[in-house]
Amino acid sequence: MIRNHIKSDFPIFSYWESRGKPLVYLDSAATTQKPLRVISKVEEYYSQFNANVHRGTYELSQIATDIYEEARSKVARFINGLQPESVIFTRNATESLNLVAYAWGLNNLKEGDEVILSEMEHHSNLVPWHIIARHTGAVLKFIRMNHDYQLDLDSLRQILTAKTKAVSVVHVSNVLGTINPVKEITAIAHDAGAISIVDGAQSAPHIPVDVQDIGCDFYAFSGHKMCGPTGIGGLYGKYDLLEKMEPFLGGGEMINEVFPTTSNYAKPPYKFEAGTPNISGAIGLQAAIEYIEDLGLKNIEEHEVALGDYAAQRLAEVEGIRIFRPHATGTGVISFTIDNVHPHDISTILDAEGIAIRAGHHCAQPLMRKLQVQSTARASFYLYNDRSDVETLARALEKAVAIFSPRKKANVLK
Amino acid sequence: MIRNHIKSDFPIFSYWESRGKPLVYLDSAATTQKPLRVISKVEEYYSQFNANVHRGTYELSQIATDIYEEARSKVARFINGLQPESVIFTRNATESLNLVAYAWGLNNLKEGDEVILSEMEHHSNLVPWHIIARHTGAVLKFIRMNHDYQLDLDSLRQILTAKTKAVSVVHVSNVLGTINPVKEITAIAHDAGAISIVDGAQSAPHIPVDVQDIGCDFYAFSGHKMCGPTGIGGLYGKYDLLEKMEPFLGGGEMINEVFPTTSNYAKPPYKFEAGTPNISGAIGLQAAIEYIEDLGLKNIEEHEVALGDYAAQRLAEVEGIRIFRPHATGTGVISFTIDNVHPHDISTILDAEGIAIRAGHHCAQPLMRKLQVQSTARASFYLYNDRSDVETLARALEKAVAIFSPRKKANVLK
Amino acid sequence: MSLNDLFTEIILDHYQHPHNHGLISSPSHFSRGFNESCGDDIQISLLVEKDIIVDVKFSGAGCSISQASASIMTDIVRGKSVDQIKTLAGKFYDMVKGNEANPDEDLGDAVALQGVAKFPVRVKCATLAWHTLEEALKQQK
Amino acid sequence: MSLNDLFTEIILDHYQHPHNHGLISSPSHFSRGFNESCGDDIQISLLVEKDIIVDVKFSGAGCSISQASASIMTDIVRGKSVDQIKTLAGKFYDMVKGNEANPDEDLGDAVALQGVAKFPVRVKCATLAWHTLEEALKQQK
Ligand SMILES: Cc1ncc(COP(=O)(O)O)c(C=O)c1O
Ligand SMILES: Cc1ncc(COP(=O)(O)O)c(C=O)c1O
Repeated sequence: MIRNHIKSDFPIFSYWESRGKPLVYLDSAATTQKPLRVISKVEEYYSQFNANVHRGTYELSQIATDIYEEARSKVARFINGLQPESVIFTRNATESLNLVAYAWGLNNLKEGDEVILSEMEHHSNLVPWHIIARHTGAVLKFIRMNHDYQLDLDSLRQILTAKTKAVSVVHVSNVLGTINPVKEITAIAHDAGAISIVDGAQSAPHIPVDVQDIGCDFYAFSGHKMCGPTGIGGLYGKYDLLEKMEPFLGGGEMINEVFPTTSNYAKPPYKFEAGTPNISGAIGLQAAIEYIEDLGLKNIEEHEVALGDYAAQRLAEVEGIRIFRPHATGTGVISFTIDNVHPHDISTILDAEGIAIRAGHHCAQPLMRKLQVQSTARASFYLYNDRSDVETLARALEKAVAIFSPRKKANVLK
Repeated sequence: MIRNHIKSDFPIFSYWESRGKPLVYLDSAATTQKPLRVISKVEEYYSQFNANVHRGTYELSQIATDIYEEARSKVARFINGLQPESVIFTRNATESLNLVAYAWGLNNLKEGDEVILSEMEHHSNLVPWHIIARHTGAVLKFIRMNHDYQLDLDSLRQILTAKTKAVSVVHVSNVLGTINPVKEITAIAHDAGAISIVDGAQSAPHIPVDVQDIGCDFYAFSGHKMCGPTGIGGLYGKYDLLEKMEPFLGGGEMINEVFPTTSNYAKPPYKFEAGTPNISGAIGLQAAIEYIEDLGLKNIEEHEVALGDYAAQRLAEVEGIRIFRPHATGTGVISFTIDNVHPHDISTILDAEGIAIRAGHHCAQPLMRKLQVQSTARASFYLYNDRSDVETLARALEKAVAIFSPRKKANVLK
Repeated sequence: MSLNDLFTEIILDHYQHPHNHGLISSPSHFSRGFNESCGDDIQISLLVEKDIIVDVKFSGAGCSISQASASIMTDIVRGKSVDQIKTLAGKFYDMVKGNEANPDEDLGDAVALQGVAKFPVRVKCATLAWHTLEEALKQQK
Repeated sequence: MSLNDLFTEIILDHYQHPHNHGLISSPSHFSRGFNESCGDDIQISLLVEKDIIVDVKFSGAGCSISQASASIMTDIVRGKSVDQIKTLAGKFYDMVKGNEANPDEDLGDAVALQGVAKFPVRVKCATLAWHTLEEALKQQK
């Protein structure tokens, strides 16, 4: 159970409340709001301990280094990574996936090799592979999605060949909320001698994640989607794989010896963290994880699924609505369209009521084509949402329908 | 002139003062301290306007987008870039330089092409080129440094050939403080048909910079070295060049249309900003620039040069000291060694007095070899330092000498 | 901000019953425009003779504002010269960005989009058709 | 923290007049260790016979702590078995990290480095020689 009045942990809600425009924030799949605890931690860092990390030879720098490395350990424990050194700090899930595509892909893929993705990927797990495929001549293939918006593992087995070098899939879909069986997918990939990459941008914030149990080789996520600051994300990688890999970005921190025309590299994770990292971001992320853990990820998941189920049921009453949500594994993400009311117009009408939802392709254009829509509206719930938010949403949607139905319009607009 | 009591703008100084351990912070070339104004701006963003940018279809997201884009305009004006769209937000100068090396280099360099760097580069402007040279077969060459720690432009003219495709040099050396004639270097590069890249990590914070006057094609810098947050930096690029370039990281925001196996890209700067950016970082950077501009960059520069000159003179009195600082263009960076006292030991002795300096290779190992030292100690001054900091430094150095000189030791250790 | 100012009768009418919808079979000019942020997609085909737009059609998909704006635009620009269109587009941008409180009467039905000025997130939707038209005119076919 | 605890007479002595400095001409084991953060560089060459260190030398450059620690280490480990060295190294790490208030007497002169525990930034300097020694013993030559 998530405690009542949890919104009061998040200053942004009181800010808008006090201005008479209460915020019904239903766009947490895009980015989440930040609890005071996270904001204060960042402030504390800059006001007390700010210094560059690792290279310092004085106490302040040692303190900064210690708290930065403590954040790394926290992240590793959060996803049950074997050791802190298997966690690389990045800007966001997108950079994490690019790191794998470039550092692993550019050096391990050759012409004709195959990388398998799925039909429900976010652009962040598509475009990096387009780039690497162009450079290496590798071929991309796709796991199909079935009618309940689930990945069809038979289709994965069918397209796997001896040339398959990697299988990279989204853990939880940002459009459908589908939770994919990444443990099974990883096992299938490994059986075929391919590595397994998981885009965890929508799982780390919402469900308990255990990378050792999944068994994947890489797992990517973003801090800003889990109550943390912007500009910080992570990549978990199996340590021996990280050790064997070429680096990605070159620069300070990631080297051992540098000569004019060659260099050799530090050990992971430093090998992959070139330049001054987002120190305050890492520290804020630790505070965010502590906040989430205090609430309990199981509780958060239950809370969101319950809200999602309730919303699916309540929204089904809206005239002309079509909901894209799997029956089998629904979560707190609801994408939908309404006949004759474009998602962008829905969003504007909701916005006028203080409700923030997203309308668009959600960085998943191939999935949109598969769903045969140009865009959808999406409400995504997080730990700070409650049933009254769902009610407000449903009523506003009814208003949207009325506005676009000339017969009813006169009655709703004031 | 920098006003008195400026340290009170920076909460970290009062924090340590109030704990009876005043902080003499002389490591601003590594990272600078943050004024309250910057810290508060970040806090305000999270407490009032936090939302994802660009993709939002509601008011809050529009506000976030507007302030994020306003930060971009501010950065562009700060370095006199022609248009906001020529500024790409990155994590730091290191990522900016890697962006150029990968996105421009990987697609424009071929076997035997040449890239010219200099003997005083930071690893961030060396290692990315090592990586790209390995992938493309390009060759790296180096502008020589003369005895006053200045780049020898004749040596540049000598090594330039028809195969030279890029000249990439540091604007202000982080070890020597040398201000390199990047305008002249750019002109020479352009005459030879090569592009010009400037590593501005140590110039943007300290001297007025005008990228149009310099004429360079790319200019890289870090926010955390100029009073801004960690995790934010920038790359200025000439717009037409950015337009012609392939992207770097792939993902959300940077695309136009995505199909399963291909994609086409948005216009710059978005083409180069994949995934959710460091929004609060950009906003904090804007506040930092406003802070710096209020003081005036000319004033900051004069202040630092005066401190540097004073320090060079005062430190020359220390027994066995060797100072690595050009006569021609000294700034607020002083690297030095002391006979028989290793830089790391100097740093520890200073640390015991609350003085933070850096000891090591300063991410410039090839330069260290050129100087025939393994490491140096470095004091770097910024706008919040004053002559009393120099005094404290000089006295502590004398103590260090005494500790390592058995004859004197007894008298200094309490 | 009131939704009434945005979703006017005229807008809804053009959205639900767009004018000049489709493609000209042998256009002299053509362009396609996207709004990455919301997925709007508009194709504009033109027949220009002696600097005068003699025919114009649009197709594509998108929100009410983008589609209605395209529909209204096709009505307005027919018969106008290329130069007149430049001026008109400028006036239109000024109006929807709220730079001009009293829209020019040349804008005709397009004044129905005046309310967009109060909805900054929708400005891009309203201007897409006009930007695409201007792009088409730049591209000699 | 007092500098007296760090820069003891013994440390300064070993730093200024290191023992066993140089390279063994035909070592059975060799390793080179770096401290990226401060540039310390230590090379250790060993002659191991029947599991006993019969000769050991170090060279390289670095701060007083890293060099004195290496010098002291070479004194201590000569004549010890590979197993004994493992135990000793562990005791040394415990001491300089402050995990052990009463250092083992087997550490001999190395107890002069006890003060490092109060200077966390210098722990790496003190342990470099020992880590490099352990690396060398792992690498069969
Ligand atoms: C000259 C120079 N270039 C590049 C960098 C890299 O900066 P960052 O670590 O912020 O990427 C630095 C700072 O360390 C520098 O001094
Ligand atoms: C499934 C998924 N993958 C990747 C991303 C990219 O995240 P970010 O923009 O933080 O890099 C997102 C979020 O937009 C997402 O939902």
